[in-house]
Amino acid sequence: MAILIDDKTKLVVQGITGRDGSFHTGQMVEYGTNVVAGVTPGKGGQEVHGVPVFDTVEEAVKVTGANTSVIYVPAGFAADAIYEAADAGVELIICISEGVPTLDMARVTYYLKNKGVRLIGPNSPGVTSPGYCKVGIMPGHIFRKGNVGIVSRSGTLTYEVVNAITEAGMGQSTCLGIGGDQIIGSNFIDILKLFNDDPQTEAVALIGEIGGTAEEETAKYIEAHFNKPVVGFIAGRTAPPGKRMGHAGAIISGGSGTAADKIKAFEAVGIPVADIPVQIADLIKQKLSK
Amino acid sequence: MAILIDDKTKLVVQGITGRDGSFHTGQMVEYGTNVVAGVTPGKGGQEVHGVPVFDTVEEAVKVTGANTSVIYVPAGFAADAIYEAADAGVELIICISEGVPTLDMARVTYYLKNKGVRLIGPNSPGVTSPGYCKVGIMPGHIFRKGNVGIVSRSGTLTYEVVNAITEAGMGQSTCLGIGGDQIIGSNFIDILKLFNDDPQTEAVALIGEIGGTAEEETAKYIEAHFNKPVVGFIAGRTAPPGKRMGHAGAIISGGSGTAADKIKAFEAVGIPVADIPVQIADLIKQKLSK
Amino acid sequence: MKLQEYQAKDIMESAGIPVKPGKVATTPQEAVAIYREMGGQVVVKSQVLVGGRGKAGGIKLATNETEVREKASAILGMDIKGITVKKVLIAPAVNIAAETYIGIVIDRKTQSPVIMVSPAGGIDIEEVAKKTPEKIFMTAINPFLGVLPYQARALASKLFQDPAQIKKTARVITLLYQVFVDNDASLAEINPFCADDTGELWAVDAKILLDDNGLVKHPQNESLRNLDEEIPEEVEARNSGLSFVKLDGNIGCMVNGAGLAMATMDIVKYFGGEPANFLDIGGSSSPEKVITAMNIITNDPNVKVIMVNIFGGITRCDDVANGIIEAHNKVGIKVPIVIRLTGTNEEEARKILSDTALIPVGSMSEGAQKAIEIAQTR
Amino acid sequence: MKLQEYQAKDIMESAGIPVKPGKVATTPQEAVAIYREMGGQVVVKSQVLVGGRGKAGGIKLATNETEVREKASAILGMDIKGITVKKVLIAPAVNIAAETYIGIVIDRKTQSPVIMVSPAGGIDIEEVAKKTPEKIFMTAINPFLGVLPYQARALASKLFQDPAQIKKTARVITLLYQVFVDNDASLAEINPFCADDTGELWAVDAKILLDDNGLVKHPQNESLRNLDEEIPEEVEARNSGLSFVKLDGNIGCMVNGAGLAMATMDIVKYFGGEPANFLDIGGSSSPEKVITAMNIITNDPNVKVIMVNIFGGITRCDDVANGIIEAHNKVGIKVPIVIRLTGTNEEEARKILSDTALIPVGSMSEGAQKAIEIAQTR
Repeated sequence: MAILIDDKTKLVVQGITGRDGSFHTGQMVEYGTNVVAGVTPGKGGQEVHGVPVFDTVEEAVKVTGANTSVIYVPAGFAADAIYEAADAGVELIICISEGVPTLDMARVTYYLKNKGVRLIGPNSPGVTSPGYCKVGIMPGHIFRKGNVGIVSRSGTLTYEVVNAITEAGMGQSTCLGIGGDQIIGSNFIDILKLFNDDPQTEAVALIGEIGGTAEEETAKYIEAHFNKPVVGFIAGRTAPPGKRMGHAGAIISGGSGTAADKIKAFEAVGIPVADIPVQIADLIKQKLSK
Repeated sequence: MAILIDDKTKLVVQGITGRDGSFHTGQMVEYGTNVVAGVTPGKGGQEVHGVPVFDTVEEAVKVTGANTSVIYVPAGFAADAIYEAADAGVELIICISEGVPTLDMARVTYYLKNKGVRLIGPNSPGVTSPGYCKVGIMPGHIFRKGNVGIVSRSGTLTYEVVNAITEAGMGQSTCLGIGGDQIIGSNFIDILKLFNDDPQTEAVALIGEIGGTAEEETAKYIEAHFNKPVVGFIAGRTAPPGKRMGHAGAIISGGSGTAADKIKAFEAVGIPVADIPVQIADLIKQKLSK
Repeated sequence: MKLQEYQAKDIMESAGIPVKPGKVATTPQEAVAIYREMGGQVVVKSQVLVGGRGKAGGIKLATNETEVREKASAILGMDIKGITVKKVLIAPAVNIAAETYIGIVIDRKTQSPVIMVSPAGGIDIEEVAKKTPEKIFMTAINPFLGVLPYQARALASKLFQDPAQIKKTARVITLLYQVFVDNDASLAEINPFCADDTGELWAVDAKILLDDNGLVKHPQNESLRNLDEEIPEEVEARNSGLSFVKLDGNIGCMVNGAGLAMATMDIVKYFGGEPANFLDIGGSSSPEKVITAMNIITNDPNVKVIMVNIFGGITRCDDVANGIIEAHNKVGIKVPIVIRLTGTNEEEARKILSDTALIPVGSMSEGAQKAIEIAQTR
Repeated sequence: MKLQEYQAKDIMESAGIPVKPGKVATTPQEAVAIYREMGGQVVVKSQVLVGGRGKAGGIKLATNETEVREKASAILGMDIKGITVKKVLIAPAVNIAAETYIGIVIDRKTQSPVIMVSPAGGIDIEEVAKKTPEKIFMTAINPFLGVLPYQARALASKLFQDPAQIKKTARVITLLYQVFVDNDASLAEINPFCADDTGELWAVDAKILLDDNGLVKHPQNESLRNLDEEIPEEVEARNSGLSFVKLDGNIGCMVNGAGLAMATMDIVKYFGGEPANFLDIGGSSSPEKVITAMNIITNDPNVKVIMVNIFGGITRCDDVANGIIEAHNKVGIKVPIVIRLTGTNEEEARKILSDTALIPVGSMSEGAQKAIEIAQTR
C-alpha cells in the first residue's frame, strides 16, 4: 500500500528544464517513478530524460493523465505553480521549492482547502515509497521497503534516519518531509491519519524541530487517535532563541517552540524521543518487538 | 413545512436603526416573525419595536441564538454585512439592499459557497412563508397559506402574482424574490431543489425577466429533475435591447437574454407561460386540477 | 456607464498598457494643432458611444495637415446612429501586422469575471463567437486570486507565438484585469490588440463599461459620464433616483419596481397599445420623486395618457397619491391619468384621490385597457 | 529582517497611519538642528534593534536645545544589550492619555495573519498574554478577504469607547494590515497606540519584521537592512546563500540541511562538546559556497576543529569534497577537519579526499566524538 504515492502515481514535473528539475527527473526515472510529463512554459515539445515537456500543466494532465505533481520552480513562482497544478486537476502536489513567501502560502493553503487538493511542502524533500516510486530529491539508494512510516520537518536529517533504519535491517513504507516553513500544505496530523489507515505501516518515526507548536498538537492527536507505535526526534536542543535556524519555521520566539517543550509533550504521551538520530532505529525495533 | 423560513426562524435585522430597517422590523414583528435581534454598530443597547439592538452580529447570535439574518444596509456596506453574518454562524442571509457592486458579489458568493451559508439576494424583496413568518419588505396582508411556491427575480411583480393567487382562492407555501442583480446568492435552481423536497408545495410559479440565461438553464433543470407542476411568466417582452430595465441584471445584450428566448425555453419543456401576471393563477389552477 | 475610446485609453495607459498617445479635438483647428506636434500618419477617430464607427465613415487616416483638417471637418458634426460627433481622437497610426482580441466581462454562470481572447481581432467578438467559436478562448477568474501568471501566459500564447510577444501580452492581460477590478468595470476590452510591423504591441481600440452599482466605490468616475450622448430625461431620472427608458409609444407608464414596470409595458402592448416609456420609481418613494417622474413622462409630446401602477411594499400608496396630486397642482398635467394603487396604505391613498380628476382602476388589465381606450380617442 | 522604529514609522506614515513626524540624527549637533525646526517637548529615542531601550536609558524627554544636546550625547554611543547606539530619533512628544496595543503576526495554526489588540498597551505583549490574557483580543484574517470593516470595527471597540476614536482606530487597523501585506511582513506592531490629552490618536512606537522569504517580491526593501547591527559573518553567509548562526563553542560545524545542522550541533553537545556555530550550506551546493563556508567558520578564533557532516540529496558529495580541497588550498585552513560524507556521489567524494589531511569518519556520532577529542587536545 504505502501512502500518498505508489504504483498508481503518474507524475508531472513542474520546472523540468531547470537544473534541479532536470537532474532529479533523471534520478526519479532511474528509481522507477512513472514520470509521465514535464512542464516549462515556452518549452513544450522538448524532452528531458525521455519525458515529454508541455507548456501548461493542463495540457500535460490532458495528454498523460498525470495525477501527482512535483514542483522545482524558483520560490517567487511556486505559488503560481501550485495554483496551476490544482486547477488542472492534479490530486497531490509536492512542492520542493524553498523560500516561498509566507503570505503566498497563507493564500495557497486556504485555496487548496476549499478545493480538496493535497499539498506536501513547500520546502519539502519529497516523498518516497520504497518499492513503488520516489518523488522529490531524496537519495533513492538509502531506502528499503518495509513497515516504518517516516514523517519529518527536515530533509537531510530524514535521510540520516532512513539510513539508520535500513542499516538496522528494517525498511520504510513511506517517508516524507512536510517542509520546514511556517505555513505548509500538510502537517504531521494530516499525514498520521494516512499512516493510521495504511496496513503496510506498523510504526512511525516523527522527526520534529524547534519553532511553532506542531509537535505539541501532534502529541495530543496521537494520544487520542493514533493506534500504532510512534517514536520521535526533535532537532535544535542547542539552538539559541530568536534566531532562525535555516528553515523559515525553525525559530524559538517569545519562549515558545523550544526543543525541551516538544520532547516533554512527546514523552508525556508515551512517545520515546531519541537523543541522537541513529537511536531512532533502536527505539522502533524495541516498539515493534513488543 | 414551507422552505427557508418557518417557525424555527430566529431573525436578526442588520441595519435595524435605519429608515427601512426600522419600518420593516415593525411590519415583520406585526406579521408574527420572531425578530430576536437587530444590529447597528455603535447603537448596541437600544431597542427598535421592542427588539434589542447589538453592536455586532456575533454578539446578537451569541445572546439570542439568531439563525437567519436580513440586511437593510446601504449598497456599499452590504458585502461587509454579509461576511459578518456568515462569520457569526448565521445559516441563511437575506439581503434586501439594492445596488451592491457586482464584483463585491462575485467575491461574496465565492466565499459563501465554501462556507456552506445560504444567501438570498441581494436586491431581494425577501421571503414569506404565510402562516409562519415573513422576512424582508413584502406586504404581509396579500398572502394566504397554501400549496403554491413562488420564486421570482422581481419584487412588486411578485406581489401582483401573490395577490392573483390569493384572490383565486389558493395560497402560498413560500414566496421569495431571488433578486434582480447579475450575481446573486441563490438562483432559481437552488430554490427549486428546496420546493421539490417540501411536501407543502404542490406547484411552483416561476417569474423570470429579460437578461442572462437563468430561465433557460432552469427549464433544462426542471425537465430533468423537477417533479411538480410549474407555470411561468417572463417580464420584458417589450424591452429594447442594450438598455438596463431597472434591475442591474435586466438587460438584453448581444442578442441574448430576450423574453422570447426564455418563453420558448419554458414552453419547450412543457411549462405554460402566462401572457399577463394575473393569468398565472388560472394556469396553476388548471395544473393542480389535473 | 459607457466610456469613450479616449477615456478608456487614458485609464489603460495609466495602468501601463501600451497605447499610442493621442489627443482629443473638438474643432478641425484643434485637430491640426495636435497633428503639428505629432506628425507622420495619424488616425482621426470619431468619439461616440455607438458601434460601427468605421463603417459609418467615422474613422479616417491622414498623413498631412490638409488631410487632417479635411477628415476632422468631415467627421465632426457627422451623425452616427443618431449621435452627432462632437469630438475626434487624433493618434499616431499603427502599421498593423496582426489583430487580436482581449476582453473581460462578468459571467453570470460562474459568478466571476471571465477573460476572453481571440486571435481573430478587429471585428465584433459576437461575430467571431457566431462564425468561428473555436477561435475564442475563455478563462474564468477566481475573484479572490485575480489572474494568475499561468493563466495570463496560457491565454497570451493563444494570440502570439513569439516568446517576447507572449510575455508582453500576458502582462497586458494582467494589467487589463487590474483596470477591470480597480474601476469595478462590467466590460474592459481591447479590440484590436495589435502587433505592428516591428513586432511591438498596441491597444489600438479600447472600450470600458463601468458597473453602475460600482460607482458608489469610485465616485471620481462619475466625472467620466458622457451626458452629451444620453437622453436628457434618462439623465434627469437617474439624478432623481428613478430608472427611466424612453420608448416610442403614446402611453406613459409610472410603476414601482422594475419587474412590474416591464410587465406594465408588456400588458399595454398585449392589449394593443404602445408604451411610451419604462419608468420605475423604486422603493421608498417620496412625493418629490413622483413629481419628477410625472414631469419626465409629460415632457414627451407623444404621451396621450399616463398609466400609474403601484403595488405597495416599501412604497406607500399614500405617498404616491400625494405626489400625484402635488404634481397635478404644480406641473399642471394636461393628459388624463389612469391610476391603480394597491398594497401598503391603499385605503389612505384612495381617500386622497377621491374627488380628483384621476381615473381609478382595480387591476393592471383594467388600467391598460382604459389607457389604450383614452389614447385612441385623443 | 528587523526594521528600526524610524523605518517602521516611515512605512506606516506613508500608509496613512498617524505618526508624529520625527527625524533621525547621528550626532548631537544634528539632533539640535532637528530640534530647532521642531520646538516644544520632544523625545530622543535610541534606534537599535533590541528591546528594553527605555529601561536601558535609551529613551529620554527634552524640552530645549541644551537638553536635546545632553540627551542625544548621552544616548549616542551608549551600549544597549551589546549594540552601540549610532542613531537617535527626535520626535515631538505625545501627552499620553491612554496606551493600547495593535499587532499583526502570522499564525501557524490558522495559517493566516492574526490581528491582536489590547487595551493594555505600552508594555511587552507577551507580558500581557501571561498576566492578563483576558485583555488580548484576536481575529484571524482570511488572506483573500483582508480585514473586513466589521472586524476592524469590532477590534477597535475593544480599545476605545468614543465613536470617533473607534472609527479612527478601525482605519489604523485596516491600514496596518495593508502595510503588513504590501511588505510581506511577519510582524507589524504599534505599541503603544495612544490617545493624547486632546483625544487624538498616535502610533507612538512602531515595529516591523519582514518575512525573509517575502523579500523576493520586494527587492527594494533590501535597502532597509541594518547591517550595522548584524554579526558580519551572518551577513556574509546570507549574501552567499548560506545560513549561519554564531554560537560560543569551539567546534565549527558545516552541514547540508537545516535539520541535520541542528542535529549535528545537538550531537556535539550530547557527547560533551560545544558547537561554535550553526551552518547550513543548503542544497545544490557549489564549491564556491563551501569555500565561503570554510572561511566564515575559520574567521572565529575560538574554533579548534571543524566537523563537516554531509548527507547528499540534492547536494553532491563530490562538489563538497572539491570545495573543501579548494578551500584548503586557497584559504589555508589551520584547524583539523573531521569529515563525514554520505549520499549522492559518495564514492567519487571519497576518492577526491583520499591522500589529504582530512579526517574521514563513518557516522555523525563518530564524527562528533572525534571532533571533541581533537578540540580537547588543542
